[in-house]
Amino acid sequence: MDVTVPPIPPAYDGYRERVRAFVAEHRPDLGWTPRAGMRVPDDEADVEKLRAWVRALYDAGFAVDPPDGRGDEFESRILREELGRAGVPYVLGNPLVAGALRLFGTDEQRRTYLPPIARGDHIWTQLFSEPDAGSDLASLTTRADRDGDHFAVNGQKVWSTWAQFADFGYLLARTEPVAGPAGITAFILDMRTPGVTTRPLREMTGTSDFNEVFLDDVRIPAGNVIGEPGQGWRVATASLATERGGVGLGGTADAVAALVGMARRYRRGGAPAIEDSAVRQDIARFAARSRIQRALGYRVATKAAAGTVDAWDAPLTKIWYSELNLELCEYAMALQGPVGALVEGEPLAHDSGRWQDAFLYARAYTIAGGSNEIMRNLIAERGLGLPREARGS
Amino acid sequence: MDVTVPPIPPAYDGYRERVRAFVAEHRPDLGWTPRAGMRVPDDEADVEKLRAWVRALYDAGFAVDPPDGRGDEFESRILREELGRAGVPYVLGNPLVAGALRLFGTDEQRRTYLPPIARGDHIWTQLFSEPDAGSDLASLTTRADRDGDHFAVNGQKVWSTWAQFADFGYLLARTEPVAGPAGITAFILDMRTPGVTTRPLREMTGTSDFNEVFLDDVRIPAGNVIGEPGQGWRVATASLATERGGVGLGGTADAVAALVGMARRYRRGGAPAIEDSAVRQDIARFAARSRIQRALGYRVATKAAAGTVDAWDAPLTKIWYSELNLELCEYAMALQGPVGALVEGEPLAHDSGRWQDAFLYARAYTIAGGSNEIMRNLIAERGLGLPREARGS
Amino acid sequence: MNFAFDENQQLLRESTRRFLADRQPLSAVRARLESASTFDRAVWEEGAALGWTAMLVPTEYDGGSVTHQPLVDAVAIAEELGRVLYPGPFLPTNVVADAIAREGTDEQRKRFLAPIARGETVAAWCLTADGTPDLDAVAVTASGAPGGGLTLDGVARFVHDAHVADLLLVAGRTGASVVQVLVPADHAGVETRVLGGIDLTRRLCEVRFAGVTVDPEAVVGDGARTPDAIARSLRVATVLQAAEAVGAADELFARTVEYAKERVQFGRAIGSFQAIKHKLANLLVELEAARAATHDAALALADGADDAEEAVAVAGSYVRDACAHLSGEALQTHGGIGFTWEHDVHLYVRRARSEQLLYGDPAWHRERLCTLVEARVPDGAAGAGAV
Amino acid sequence: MNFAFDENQQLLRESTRRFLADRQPLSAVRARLESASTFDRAVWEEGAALGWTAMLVPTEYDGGSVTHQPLVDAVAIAEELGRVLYPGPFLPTNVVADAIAREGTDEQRKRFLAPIARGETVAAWCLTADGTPDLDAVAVTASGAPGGGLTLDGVARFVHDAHVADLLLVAGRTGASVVQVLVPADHAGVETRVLGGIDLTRRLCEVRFAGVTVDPEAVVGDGARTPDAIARSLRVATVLQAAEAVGAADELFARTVEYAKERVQFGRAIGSFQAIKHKLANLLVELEAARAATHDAALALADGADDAEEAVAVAGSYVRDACAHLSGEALQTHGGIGFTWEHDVHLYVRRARSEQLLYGDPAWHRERLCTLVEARVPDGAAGAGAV
Repeated sequence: MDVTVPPIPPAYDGYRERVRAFVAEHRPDLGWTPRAGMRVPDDEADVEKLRAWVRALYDAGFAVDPPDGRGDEFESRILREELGRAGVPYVLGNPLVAGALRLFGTDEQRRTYLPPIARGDHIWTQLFSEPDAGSDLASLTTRADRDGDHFAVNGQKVWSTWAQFADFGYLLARTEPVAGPAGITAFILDMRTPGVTTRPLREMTGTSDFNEVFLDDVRIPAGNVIGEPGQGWRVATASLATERGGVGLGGTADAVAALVGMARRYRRGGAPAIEDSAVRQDIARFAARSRIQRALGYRVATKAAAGTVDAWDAPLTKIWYSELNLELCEYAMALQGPVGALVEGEPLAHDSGRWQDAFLYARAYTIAGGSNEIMRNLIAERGLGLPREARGS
Repeated sequence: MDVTVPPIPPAYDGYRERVRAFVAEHRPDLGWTPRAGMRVPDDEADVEKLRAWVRALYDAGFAVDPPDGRGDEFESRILREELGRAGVPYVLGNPLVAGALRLFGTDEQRRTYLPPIARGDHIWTQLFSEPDAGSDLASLTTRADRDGDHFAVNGQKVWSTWAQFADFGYLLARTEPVAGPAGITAFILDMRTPGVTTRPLREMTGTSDFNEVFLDDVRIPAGNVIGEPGQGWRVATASLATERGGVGLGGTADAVAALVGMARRYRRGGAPAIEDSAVRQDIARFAARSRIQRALGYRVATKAAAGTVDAWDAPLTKIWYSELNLELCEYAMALQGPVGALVEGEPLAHDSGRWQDAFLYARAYTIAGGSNEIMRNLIAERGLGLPREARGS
Repeated sequence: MNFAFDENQQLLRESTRRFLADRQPLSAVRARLESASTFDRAVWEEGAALGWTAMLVPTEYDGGSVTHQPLVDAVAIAEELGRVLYPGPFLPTNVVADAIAREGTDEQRKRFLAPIARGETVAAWCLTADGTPDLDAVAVTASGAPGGGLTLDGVARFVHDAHVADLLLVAGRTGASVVQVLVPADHAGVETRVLGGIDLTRRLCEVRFAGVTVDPEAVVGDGARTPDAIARSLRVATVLQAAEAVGAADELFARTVEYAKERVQFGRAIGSFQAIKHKLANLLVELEAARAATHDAALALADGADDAEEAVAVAGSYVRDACAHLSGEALQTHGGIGFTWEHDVHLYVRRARSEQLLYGDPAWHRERLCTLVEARVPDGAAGAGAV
Repeated sequence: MNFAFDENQQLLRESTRRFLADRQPLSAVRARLESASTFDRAVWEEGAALGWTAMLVPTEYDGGSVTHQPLVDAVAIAEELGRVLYPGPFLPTNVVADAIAREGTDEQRKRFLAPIARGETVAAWCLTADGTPDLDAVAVTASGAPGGGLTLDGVARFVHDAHVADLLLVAGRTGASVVQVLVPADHAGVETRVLGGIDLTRRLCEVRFAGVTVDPEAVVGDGARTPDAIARSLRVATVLQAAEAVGAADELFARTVEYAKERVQFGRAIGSFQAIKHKLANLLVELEAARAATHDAALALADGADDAEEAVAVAGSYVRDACAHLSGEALQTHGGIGFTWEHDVHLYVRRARSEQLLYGDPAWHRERLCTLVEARVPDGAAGAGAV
């Protein structure tokens, strides 16, 4: 057993200095406050600043995930640390399609689309869910009818991240008039194609991080199919599993440290809350769950490297993270006492209301990308081999 | 709104004195230690002592639940209080059948069977569950075939309380060869009938409070049917609902008080646990749930009196009590620290190991009489009108 | 025994429900969500005519309750107000009315109670600077002024509805003790600011006092009784708040059950999936327990029962935790649609989370509850044990 | 990165599993449940030949591990022992071996370690009178005896497997400090009594010392280091105990899944009901989290990582709570059959509940964990806030 993270050699100090200097010079000055989660700026101007920032990083050789797959391990760690500290997004749009292209795309598709994603030149959205196909994604009804060397697409999508600013969409549509997963095909859709209408949704957070997308006789070249026609469910499942695994990778150790800080500042029973045994027990429970999250991550990474991933690994990781995240936010608000009821914009709010925003956004993790109820089905049915739930008629 | 319990008038002091004197004189000296729950003595001798005790109470006019239904409210309260303090059972066997006879029995059946139950002359058991019909009681397969003025019964029953000492059994058997509830009939079975074999089960508590009962060509007179043939499911459902409601009536206030006592005695972090804020929060949680249990009881009693009981009331009460009881036991053991691992017979055990026994027995409440999973189905389907679960084929 | 609203209370509840459905549906509140105030004064005055602010006011001052248990009557109303996330000052106005009725001088009762009962005067209660019920956190000083009056300086925060109040009941510190005084909200030196809160349907405020001098006649009650009077007001607030929370939870639960019956996924209503059925069954258990706890507390407080404080501590801890939890599970059951701004479920989530933390948070009430339970348990109650 | 047992550890685990299935299945333990001892010495000696007691002993004393992380090797074994609720003194013997190997004199190492490694000497650890890890609860006094030795008087309780031990490591109080001494279990004045415990497959004991005089050479380690040495032993015990708990939970979970697939009610396998599916999914989450926490702690302790104590506190709190909870839910899933004496599930429930309370209960480990986390967090980490 070994999970040692080797210390970064002193020889890399110069690299870190170069990154810091670059960030200091190029970090965009946004009108918008980045928040927890996959969040989208309010206006085009900020998006353009972010594109310029990602492009500058890429052109300077500071790509976190270089499209050629090469890259120095230590440089990559330094880069992530420093860009994390910068507090500005350096991945734009939903990168879900990258996994799909790597696994199922043609060489040409990979060459055409992967580098612009890394360079911030292309922003992508996913066009998966529909108003009547949420948990039951395989019941989607958006049609893509073959018409010569094109497909004509009609239907409505929802929960499309970044779609209001996206250049391309990763689309699932039905190419065969059969029910269920069999007739679904994955496409690359140029969002500027006539017939594509995007309408930002406003979510309970008060922000617009998702969109509705209406597709009205949208023509897609046949060459934009990812994988084979009818293979779309496999393509999507593989990329969603990657996303679910990814959900668990957001660390929660900083949040636990913040709880300690709050417990020092706010009071309970006439003394700092950190002296209250009940608060200490609660903080310890969160610290344990946070550390276990990291250990579960080590486990999954080990299994991935060995090719022994179980069907339950991704859903288990998603459940663990999303519930921990939600409860951390709830507890942070409770620790703040009445201040917990104050939000961004209110000068008295704690830490600019970030916990309240994170609390409201937390349901994106327990619902989106397959709700936790669906995750439990996956664990039970695919992981444990219990009988499948019956479909209705 | 009114839940006032009127104080007992001083004029009843003499009655209380008479009860106390009677208890002091007649309280049986048992070889067996009464424990939490519906528990059964180890041997016939103790059962005979208990029968004599209940008979003496009855003959002296100290019947808690007089068969004529009359009785003074204050006398009844005093009697329950004093008999509770005596720490010896005063109800023998499973009285479930009494509700069935009151609701569905003939006048003659009521006259014949109800007074001997109250007097301890008849001990009853229930013959409901079968090895393959637990949660799914309606799938029971014990057959009762009509043969002239008798029925011939064949099958196997399990989880029969007090059966090893019972005079009569409240039996469910199938009189029609159809599946499900329709063909079931309720019977009065004289346990001394040839062909009845009783084998005590040993449970995880180490005690034998339930039995297996084998029925081999047992002949029951047709007059011993309760209600009509084929009506057995209704009879049983009505009496089980009574039992479930009854589960909630066991108070938990004494248990909460005992937690306070334990928290004073045992230590946490170098001081009495009662000074530990986490323990105080936990005790308060239990105190709240205990008081809410009482309030839920008031609610159900009010609805029962008004004839407005909802389908969810009995299962909700059962879930509330059985989970509270289990968690109280678990918490009591945790408060004791390592002493929590010691059981009856060990001199160092806390309070003769009653909490450990109660913990092991607690699953009788969460499983028997319809598991809590079945209770949740009842709430959802009958209470909230959600679609029924599909049967398999 | 009758552990249910009696006939008159049921009539009161039904008339309140009909009135709100007509005059103050949640859609009407929604239209004002992003305004400075969500309060509709016309609706409030009509509500007052239905008795909203009369229950805790004696009949000689135009008050009157429908039963001999005014607080239970008020709970019947509060549940209905909670159901539609009513944005008005029902809770603080009734708390202040109760305080004046119990502690005020005859003169104060005459002057303030009738206008409150008639809906003309809206009242708010300024207690502490941090929103906790801890008297150490009272941050308004009340120093002696020429002529025997008091001068108030300082701040109170997390004050329900102060932005629409006409009258403020203000706790102030005089040396080591605390007094309460009545101050017109438009008095010079009083400044009210609406706090940016997670609850969009009801407002919390900060109220600042700068050299606000009042007559000696503005002082409510006898100084030595003030901590008890404040404790009483906290109990009333806790019960009314619990009732609002139960009403909101009841409405949200009913909507969630309906949604589960209608929403089809995998070719079946999602309410036919056992995971959803059991989730909803668990929520019903919580909801009914919360309702029972609230009625238990209302009854005990209305009757002046010995254990009323214990019952209130149960409500103050269990009910708000349960209702906040229920709101989150209702959201989860709704899935993506519940995550949208347009859907009402987040308004219930926001209300439940905000209210959870006021008038003593659940941990505060549990600590109190443990103390009360302890006082009842004699030494030696643990049973025998030898180690 | 390799967060999994390596090849040699897997072989060790598999050979242990095969051996136990053959020589010490749970049915064999069951046959002795109501005997004074459930321990089978022959099995123990064969197990020692497989390396059960050699991992933490240096090679020069007949010890040896299969990897450079002996504690991880021991964890691989402990999981298998836990799976069959193995009743023998694996945990205390390894804890004592580790203590002697790290703290003992050369003479002590020579004399005791080889017999332990070969399975000839069974060891137990006598720490406190109340079973807590609190050194204030050490209730054996070690007073100076003529000739420089020590005389032990007092009692230790909740001692794993002392009734079958040959050698006792005993904590004793000398004035304000604590020493540890090695005492043969058959020494005059040592009296061992098996405690009546809820765990039927493993025994806890009370050990009394009355005028037990030992040579100065019996003292283990330097006095000033003893509290640290005891803390180290507690960490080793916590990790091995967590590993046993995970092994037991893994086996019980697998049996519960099988039962859910086989048991038919309402014409369907109960495992086809979504409530059961989600219950089992939740238990798998707990089980995998417990396993990850245990391996994380074993690895950190084996590597002497800076944050090893933190990792151990996570295991000591989360793992035992999760495994105890899992055992109860497994019982609930089994329904009536699980409630019978004949079914094995209650043996797992009993073990899980008993172990949960030893070597520091979960609350003790959480308190420690909070302290460790606090130490890492600089002041001002809460973020800005103004009230």
